[in-house]
Amino acid sequence: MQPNGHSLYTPIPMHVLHAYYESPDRSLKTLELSFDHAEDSQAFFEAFNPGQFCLLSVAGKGESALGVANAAWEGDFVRFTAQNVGSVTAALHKLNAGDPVGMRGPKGNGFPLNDWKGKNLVIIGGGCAFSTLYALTKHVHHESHRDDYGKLTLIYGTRTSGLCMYKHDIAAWHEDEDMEIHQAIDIPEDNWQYHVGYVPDVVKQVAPSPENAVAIVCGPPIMTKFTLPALVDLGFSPENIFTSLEKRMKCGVGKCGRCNLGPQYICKDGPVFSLAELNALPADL
Amino acid sequence: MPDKPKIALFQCRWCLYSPTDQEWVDTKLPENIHLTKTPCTGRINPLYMLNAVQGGADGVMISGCLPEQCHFKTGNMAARRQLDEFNDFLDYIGYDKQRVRFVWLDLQDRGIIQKQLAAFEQDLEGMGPASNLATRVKVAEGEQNA
Amino acid sequence: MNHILEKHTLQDLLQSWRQDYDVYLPQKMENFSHFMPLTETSVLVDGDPHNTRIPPKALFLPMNEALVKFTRFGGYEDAKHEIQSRIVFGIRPCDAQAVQLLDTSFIQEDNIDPLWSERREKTITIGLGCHKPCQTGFCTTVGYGPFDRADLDAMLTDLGETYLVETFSEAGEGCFLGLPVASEEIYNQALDIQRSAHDQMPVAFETENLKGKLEQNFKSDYWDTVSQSCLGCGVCTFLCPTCFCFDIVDETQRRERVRNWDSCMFRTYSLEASGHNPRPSRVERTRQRLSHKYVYWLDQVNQIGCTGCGRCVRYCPVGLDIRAMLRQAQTLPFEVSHAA
Amino acid sequence: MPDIEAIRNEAKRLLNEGVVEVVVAFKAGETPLHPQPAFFRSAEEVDELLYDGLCQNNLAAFLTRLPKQSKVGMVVRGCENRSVNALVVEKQKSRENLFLIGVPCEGILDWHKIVSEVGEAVTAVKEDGQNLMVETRDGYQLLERADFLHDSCKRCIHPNPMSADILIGEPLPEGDPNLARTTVENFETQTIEDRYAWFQKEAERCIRCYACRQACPMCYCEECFVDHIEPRWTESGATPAGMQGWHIVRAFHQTGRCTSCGACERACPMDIKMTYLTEKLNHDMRDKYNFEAGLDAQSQPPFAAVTLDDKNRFTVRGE
Repeated sequence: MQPNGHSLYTPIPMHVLHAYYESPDRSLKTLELSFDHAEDSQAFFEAFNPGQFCLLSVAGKGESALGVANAAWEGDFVRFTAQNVGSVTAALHKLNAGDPVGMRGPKGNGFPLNDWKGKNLVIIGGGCAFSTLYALTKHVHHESHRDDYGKLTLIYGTRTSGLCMYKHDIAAWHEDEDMEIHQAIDIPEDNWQYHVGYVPDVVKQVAPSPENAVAIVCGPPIMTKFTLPALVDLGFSPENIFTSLEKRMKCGVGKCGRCNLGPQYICKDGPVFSLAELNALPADL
Repeated sequence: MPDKPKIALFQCRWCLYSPTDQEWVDTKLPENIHLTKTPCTGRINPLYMLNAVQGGADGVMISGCLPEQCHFKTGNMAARRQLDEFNDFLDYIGYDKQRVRFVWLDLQDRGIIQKQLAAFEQDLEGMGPASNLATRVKVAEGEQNA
Repeated sequence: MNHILEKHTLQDLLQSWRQDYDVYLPQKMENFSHFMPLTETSVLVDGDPHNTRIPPKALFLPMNEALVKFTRFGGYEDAKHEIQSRIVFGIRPCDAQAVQLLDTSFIQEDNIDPLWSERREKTITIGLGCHKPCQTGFCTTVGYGPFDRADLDAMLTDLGETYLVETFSEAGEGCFLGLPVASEEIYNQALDIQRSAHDQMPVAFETENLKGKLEQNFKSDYWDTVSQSCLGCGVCTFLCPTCFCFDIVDETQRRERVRNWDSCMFRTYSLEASGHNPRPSRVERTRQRLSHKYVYWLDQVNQIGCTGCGRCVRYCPVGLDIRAMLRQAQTLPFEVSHAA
Repeated sequence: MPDIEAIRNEAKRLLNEGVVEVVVAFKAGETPLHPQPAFFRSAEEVDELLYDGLCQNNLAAFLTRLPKQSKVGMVVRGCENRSVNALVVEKQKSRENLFLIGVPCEGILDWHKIVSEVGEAVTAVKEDGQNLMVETRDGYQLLERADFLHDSCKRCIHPNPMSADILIGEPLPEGDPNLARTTVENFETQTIEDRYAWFQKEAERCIRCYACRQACPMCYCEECFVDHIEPRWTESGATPAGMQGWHIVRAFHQTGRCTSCGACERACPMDIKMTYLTEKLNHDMRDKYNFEAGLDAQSQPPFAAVTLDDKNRFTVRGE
């Protein structure tokens, strides 16, 4: 049962508040959704923790798991950024402000923020998987939480400068002295003033200090695969490296079986795992 | 008045050039006829036919260009082989052959499609509604409006 | 309480239950038995050494059922299902055990599948022990048995002309009210039958260290060997009483979101929208299937997720036999130090 | 029964001489009723090779699962040889990369029938000409082999491999084509309602495990029509529309390609009859286009070609 008394599988009704493209090639679209019922909103924010995901549903097309890309303090809405890859995300891309959409969530464990208190955070993101890290950064960076954490380092790589998401905030963070931000693109471009290269290389170059720090990695599998060893080389212990995983999901509540990684279900026990936990699980990704 | 038979009409758009026919198809098509315009009869996958049959069509009409007049050279001939066999096959498992009709039209054939549809409708009325293979669960009318 | 049920009165008893319950019992369908609702003319398949071909999980998790209905203006509502009080009669102990195992997945604290749990609550299960265990079953090997009571409400033991009825719950007792109480002698006779059935079952493979061996050899050639003649169909998983995977699909024309049984042996099961598939071939899929049953279930609830019903063995189109596969797994290298 | 030793020797020779990388055949399964398809990659393993009437799979189904360029040896019966030919026609495998060890087939035994006759505790099955000696825990039983043949094998027309590289055993007489014909024609004499009732009854047992598809050598599509999400061609679950849609389209996709091996029916865990569907299509292909799939490795299936003079129900301007 969900807090609103509906079955586990019934989405809560939402409407699109804002819908806009993140990238000039229109492959990334951000949807900001508002709740139809205030009690749904309350239940959502009571349970919400950055790093969690929701299942967005378009009637007749299906459901798709997307990471929540906003912090609770931002207001009474939920933000998602979808890349146009499959049939559901294609349908999501067709939505405009005012259109109805269903949502189930928040699902999953989210980032263990309480355990990270007092530590330096190294946030490493790649491509459109940056969305939950954006939520995390927003959360941590907010004045009411900022004092709980130490130094904030952000490394964000995309294929091109256009594919960089949340450009206004990223630009603001570049100005912000409170935060160290390293942005990278894969292919050199004119007028690009930051790093050029793949994220694992940028991580090696930046070499964040493992001293009292946790690293959070979220990106495409190939990036994660090379970034995790790079961090281990820098001296991060596996307990202090976190990553968020993704697999095909249907139910989102650990029943339909397909997102398992060994005995753990990514939808229910994940999606955030530490490298130490991952090392103990079979490599079934 | 009993419902008129539901007809699924698959029509190659290359042989609907006669303006009167086009106008009739676009504006005056009776409600019991569900038209699907296809780029060629060769584009009609047997699955389209199955979809119509399972969805409760009392009859299926397929109309395309005359032999050797296909815009894509042999699309209509390929369709002929497949759909004819599919029709036989559906008949074998319970969907009457007579409920499927194939017509070839010329670009100049004005009004033929209307005449054919009328004749087909009459024949179908004689046969009564098709129940075999119409298995797809339909949302009840009332429920849809709720 | 133990009762005696004369076989010739069984039909009357079943019919009497129909007043208050929907009664399901294995009946003949083509040349196998299948759980179907009882009618006036239904006959229990007697003497079929086999289990029903489709496991009784289908009574609790139907092959296809609606979860959500789409309403007109882009809204969603729970699909309504009328769930009647039911008696499932003649469920075999392995299947009953399997249903109980599935509870651990469907009924978790604050994460309860509403349809499964409602069906479970409203169902009285009456088991029928296997006095002549089937050839392909291996329930004793995996720690269960031909007369395991699991969470059955009552269980029958075939004594020839009569059944001994053991009731384990109030609901079970309620079904057999008024039947004569079995004497100590008859009860002992039944126990003998139960014991001898248990002893008849050979040990199909050793389970000691099996979990560790499968775990440690996650990247072994073993999986290539055992999966190479696999066709990649869903027979083993669909007929498995403990396989519960399902797919959620939108049926546009029915304006419903439905769930269908799904199988880890299918390509599309884990295929992601990007085109990446974590389990791209039958090797990984076979590994997932075996590991789930013999490793992951143990990690999750400390029970083997296979009740040894033998359906996958019997109906595999290529004669792949899980018993042989696991016997072969026992020959894999194993380091004890890792197990700790 | 062909000489198993001769098959083994040939397989050994192929592997030893490096003619092929792998020999696809059968080996003994856990029980005598269920031999398993097996892949022999070295001559030592070949001693396990087995061939008997209970080998129920169509080995050609594994052809498209092996690397396309690999050199494959295969023990083939008549139906498997036809399937191989049909796959060669569809360019799924080049004939040069294949070495076929042909075995004339006396028909595949239906283990369901044996089990329902003698019970499950079968310890050995011996075939001797027309006799079948089934050994159970309780003793022996002598059965008539012909009574236990699989239905599709009873009406088999071509039991001999037609294009094998080597034939082991004496060719058997060809089957009677009328038998296959009469199966279809008998079904067609029923009323349309009876035909639908039969189809409905068979299809409604389907659990959509797709064993029929996976067992079929011709079902090699990377993505089957039922796996499509957009468009979703048919209902996805075990609903009447879904089950019937699956059976209709699965069969229809075999038009002019089905080699009547019956592997689909043997693989079905729910004992659904389905060869009556493909037989109808094969029958029509024979009647209309004089075509039988897999008789040689060149002829294209009828749906791959068009002619102007097809006989059919298309009417010009409705006349």
